[in-house]
Amino acid sequence: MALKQSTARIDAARIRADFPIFDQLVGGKPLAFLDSAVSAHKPRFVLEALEEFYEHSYGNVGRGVYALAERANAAYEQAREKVREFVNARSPREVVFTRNTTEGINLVAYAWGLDNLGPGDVVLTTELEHHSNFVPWQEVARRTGATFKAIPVTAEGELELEALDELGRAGNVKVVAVTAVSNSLGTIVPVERLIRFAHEHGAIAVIDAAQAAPHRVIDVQALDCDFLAFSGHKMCGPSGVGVLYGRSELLERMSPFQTGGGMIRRVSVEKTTWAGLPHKFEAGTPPVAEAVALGAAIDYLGGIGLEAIAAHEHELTAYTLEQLGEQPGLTLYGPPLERRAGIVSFNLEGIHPHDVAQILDAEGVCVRAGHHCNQPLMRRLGVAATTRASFYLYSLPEEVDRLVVGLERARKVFA
Amino acid sequence: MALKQSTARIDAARIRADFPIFDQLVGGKPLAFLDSAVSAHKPRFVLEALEEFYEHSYGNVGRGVYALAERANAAYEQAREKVREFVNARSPREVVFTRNTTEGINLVAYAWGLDNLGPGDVVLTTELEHHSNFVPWQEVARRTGATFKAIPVTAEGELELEALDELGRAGNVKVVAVTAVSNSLGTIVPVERLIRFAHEHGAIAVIDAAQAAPHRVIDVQALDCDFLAFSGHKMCGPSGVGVLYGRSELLERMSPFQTGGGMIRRVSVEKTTWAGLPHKFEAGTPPVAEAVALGAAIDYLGGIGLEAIAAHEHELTAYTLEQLGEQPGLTLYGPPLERRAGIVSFNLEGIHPHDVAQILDAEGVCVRAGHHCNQPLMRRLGVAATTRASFYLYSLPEEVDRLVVGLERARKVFA
Amino acid sequence: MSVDDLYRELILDHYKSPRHRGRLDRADACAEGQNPLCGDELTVTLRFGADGETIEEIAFEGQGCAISQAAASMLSEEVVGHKATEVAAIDKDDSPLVAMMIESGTPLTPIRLKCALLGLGVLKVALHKAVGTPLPEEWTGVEEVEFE
Amino acid sequence: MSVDDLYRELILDHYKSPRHRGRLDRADACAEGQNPLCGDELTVTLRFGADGETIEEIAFEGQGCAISQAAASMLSEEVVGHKATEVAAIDKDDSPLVAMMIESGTPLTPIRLKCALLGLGVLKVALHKAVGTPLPEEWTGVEEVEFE
Ligand SMILES: Cc1ncc(COP(=O)(O)O)c(C=O)c1O
Ligand SMILES: Cc1ncc(COP(=O)(O)O)c(C=O)c1O
Repeated sequence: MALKQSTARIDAARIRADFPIFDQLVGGKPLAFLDSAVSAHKPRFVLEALEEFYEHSYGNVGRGVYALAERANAAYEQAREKVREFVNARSPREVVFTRNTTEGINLVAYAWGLDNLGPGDVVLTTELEHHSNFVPWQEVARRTGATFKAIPVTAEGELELEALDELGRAGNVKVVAVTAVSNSLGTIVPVERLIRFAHEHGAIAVIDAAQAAPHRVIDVQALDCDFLAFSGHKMCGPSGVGVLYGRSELLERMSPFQTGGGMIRRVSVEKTTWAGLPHKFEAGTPPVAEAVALGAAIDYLGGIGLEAIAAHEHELTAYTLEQLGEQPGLTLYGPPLERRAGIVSFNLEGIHPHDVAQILDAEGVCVRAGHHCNQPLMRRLGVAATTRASFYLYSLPEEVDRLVVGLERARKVFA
Repeated sequence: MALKQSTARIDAARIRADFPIFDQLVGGKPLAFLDSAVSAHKPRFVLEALEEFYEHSYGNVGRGVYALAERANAAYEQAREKVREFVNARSPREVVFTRNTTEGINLVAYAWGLDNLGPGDVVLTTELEHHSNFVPWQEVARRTGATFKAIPVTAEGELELEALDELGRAGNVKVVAVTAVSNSLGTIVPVERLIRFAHEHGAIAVIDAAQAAPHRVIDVQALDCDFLAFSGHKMCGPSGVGVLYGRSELLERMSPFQTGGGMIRRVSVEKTTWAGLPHKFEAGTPPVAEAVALGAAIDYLGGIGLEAIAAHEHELTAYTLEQLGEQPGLTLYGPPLERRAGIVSFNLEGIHPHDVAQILDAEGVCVRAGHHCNQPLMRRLGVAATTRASFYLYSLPEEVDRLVVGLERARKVFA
Repeated sequence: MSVDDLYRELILDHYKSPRHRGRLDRADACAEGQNPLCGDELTVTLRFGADGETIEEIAFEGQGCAISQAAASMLSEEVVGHKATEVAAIDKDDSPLVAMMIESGTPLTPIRLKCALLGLGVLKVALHKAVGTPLPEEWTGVEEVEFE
Repeated sequence: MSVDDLYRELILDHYKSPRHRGRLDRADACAEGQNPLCGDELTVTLRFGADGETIEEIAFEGQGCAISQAAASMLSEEVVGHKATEVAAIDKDDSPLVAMMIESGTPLTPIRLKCALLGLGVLKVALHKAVGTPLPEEWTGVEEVEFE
């Protein structure tokens, strides 16, 4: 998942015109939206797919025999096939629609973890993780009596891979759960290395791709990971839908997570059996329209090209590091540019990130301030919070310039 | 939750014009849509709210300090307040957004059940239940060693309430999980009676309101239930969002279900603590836009009036029972009109429901055929499947007439 | 697809007078399966010839729609005299009812296709259990309901 | 609300020179709390007068944004000399910083309101633990982080 430099360039200003959110002024100012890591905006193409589906093809899935129901079902399964291709899974049976990344990870923690973990086993995650790839493992370890450990990170926010040797020697590692890209620092994690480590020790490898899938090509077969989760809303799709890829051999042997309508084979008071993949993991009415619109988002991103998007973000990140590096009293966090995705975290001396973000907002600049659901990492960095700018395909260098102007204003207010 | 007869009447033909799905011909015919129990169509008002939100206010919730994030957060919390009012909960803290009914019930089964059930305890549900209020209880009983029992139903599909005495005497009932309205037969269940039974025996009462919430007024304080779940998609809201009402005293004492971003107070490798209600139960990015659009659906239904909707459906049901009662070789299932919501299940002698539905589809008539996620009930009725017609505010008597014509055609094809 | 195409004479004939209906005693292979969408169930029993791999007798039993029942009936006529490996290799588009619909230019919709393939699926499960031929993908990992 | 309204002199003054800053030894009541959105933390310690219910001394300690720190500082000035029951009854709109913003016609947005109310919330938790006054709704059921 190293950054693929590509010669393709995107025209971000033109792309931006596809996103209705930028047609408005907020507080009298155009948006400088530098918070795509938390959620991306939606192109008209995706919103139209959503509307079109509700207006012409809406229905529940997998059940009705009438034409409208067949249409809805076909659209839903076609979206699954698009996701399969997007991550290069072997079969659509390996693609489970969830609500979001968080649910994908909880699914594995519950459905795999409750049956396969016990005292003496080690669940390994990292200090870099988003709470969503940290707390579910901590919880399932607590419930099963397993030991929960986190691989430490360096002061620059990269994994201390030397720690692996000792962790490996200590034995009993059953799960390695790691993010592909840090949402706070942009760190691009060498997940291949961790997946190999997991398999060498007989553990499953669970990849949090929430920050990777929207920005860089994912190939689950090349990665050889066992599970991989991401969210639709961070990749121009609607809220309410996410994806869990799972290796079919594992999914087949697992208990279901949630149970109910649509995931059963036969139900009786005495015994219930489960439907085949992927339905076994999709209890109840799924986010049908959302999945269809996520399929449209995949088409949209595919039309532009993930390599080109990553290259664009790389340029913006370089520009931002350069600009911010010159700001007095500003501390930058995270790895060097070569190992960093489009995310830049920093702090201004003497001003709390919340106040920085508030003052920037008055300039129309949207950034995130807080712990970014990364409290263990914040503790490692010795801060309670940071201010974070993050980019996407519609981000422009002018937005970075407005960020810089806003930071000057913040310094003045707090002077 | 008895049927409130109201003098208000709705103009279904006018209401129908609010729903874009009916603007099209399917297979050259206008839609006779008699499958609202599986999922309802969406009025323009709801679709516009969805689009408006994505185009002007989209953002993640509970996190950003900038204006756009505040707007998204306010819209999301306003939707929660609308739901609170809709079910008359004491506080929005008692309203948890889920994906659907199924998830709401799984949440209770896992988060309450895993910590509070054990060998010797009895989990009580009924033979009337949808799999979504049946299998989660069966599963948590299996995991905890508790005993799983189902209250039997009569041949007319009503609960055998006399069975309660013995079940109560046998003791140790910890959960009573019951539907308010049967999705197969339309049976209106005297849930007040079962909630009282639950509390007399120190059990929690969990109500599946998937088929009730879209059609009749719900008052969780009057009902005095502990949990109540329903789905947005069955009540003119979008897919991907549902609601779990929970009594705050119980929610406060429960472990979380899913864990991750947005539901924590403080995270460290050693110990993690949880956010307050309702956030403790909303891990990860919620279905933000979907919740907002569900709020719009509540406004829409409120503008028409649930009593008027129930009265309209009651009339259609009476008309349908009358019309179908005259059909040769047709068996009707379910209770008498007075204790029945807008759902009619039947079978034609010698023709499988799938075939009936297929032939009806050729006439533009959409009905459901199958077990309706009610296999225990089907077994009780001695059938593998039924054909089911179900109504909503946009349903018209003409659609019932077209159903009758279609049934005649089915008999001819299979003659 | 018009309803008349779907419920053409041949299908209705097989539905009303199913061939190879019932359950064999002393079967060499058997399996039971459901279509979880509608709850339809089929049980297949069969006996091999002396070579232990050629289907000599077969019987289907169960309940379901005209499509699932006729498809099983039509299939039963086709497979007698064929080897387990040949049957396991039958592509879904080549099962008799499905092939007929495709040929006539009115292919089944995905949901009805599941009905039409129940018999073939159950048969492949039975052969898999008896002689180890491959399972179709959609039946792998499915907890098989044991045949009593 | 303009940024200048929000970061008016008084707030910045309290932020830069917080009153009643620190931690009291031999406190009669104490609590610690977080704003889960940003990770801000505040600890309050206080001593009652001879009547065992009037706040005689108070100290806040912690880290956070200007709003949360200034709000705690302004609150600390206000509550000294008041009874626990009186403090427990302070409505959120009446906490000094919040009231000031409302009065000036520039109320805080919901997210910033949470920052401004952290101090009041933690104080009410401390009083609840010490003398049993009511908790605000948003603090009920929250696992209280023990004060070491
Ligand atoms: C009575 C009942 N309970 C539960 C459900 C499950 O609802 P959902 O699929 O939205 O979770 C349904 C819907 O089919 C239902 O009718
Ligand atoms: C690295 C990472 N993991 C997990 C998540 C959780 O995603 P979601 O909230 O969509 O479940 C996020 C999003 O904030 C993230 O950045």
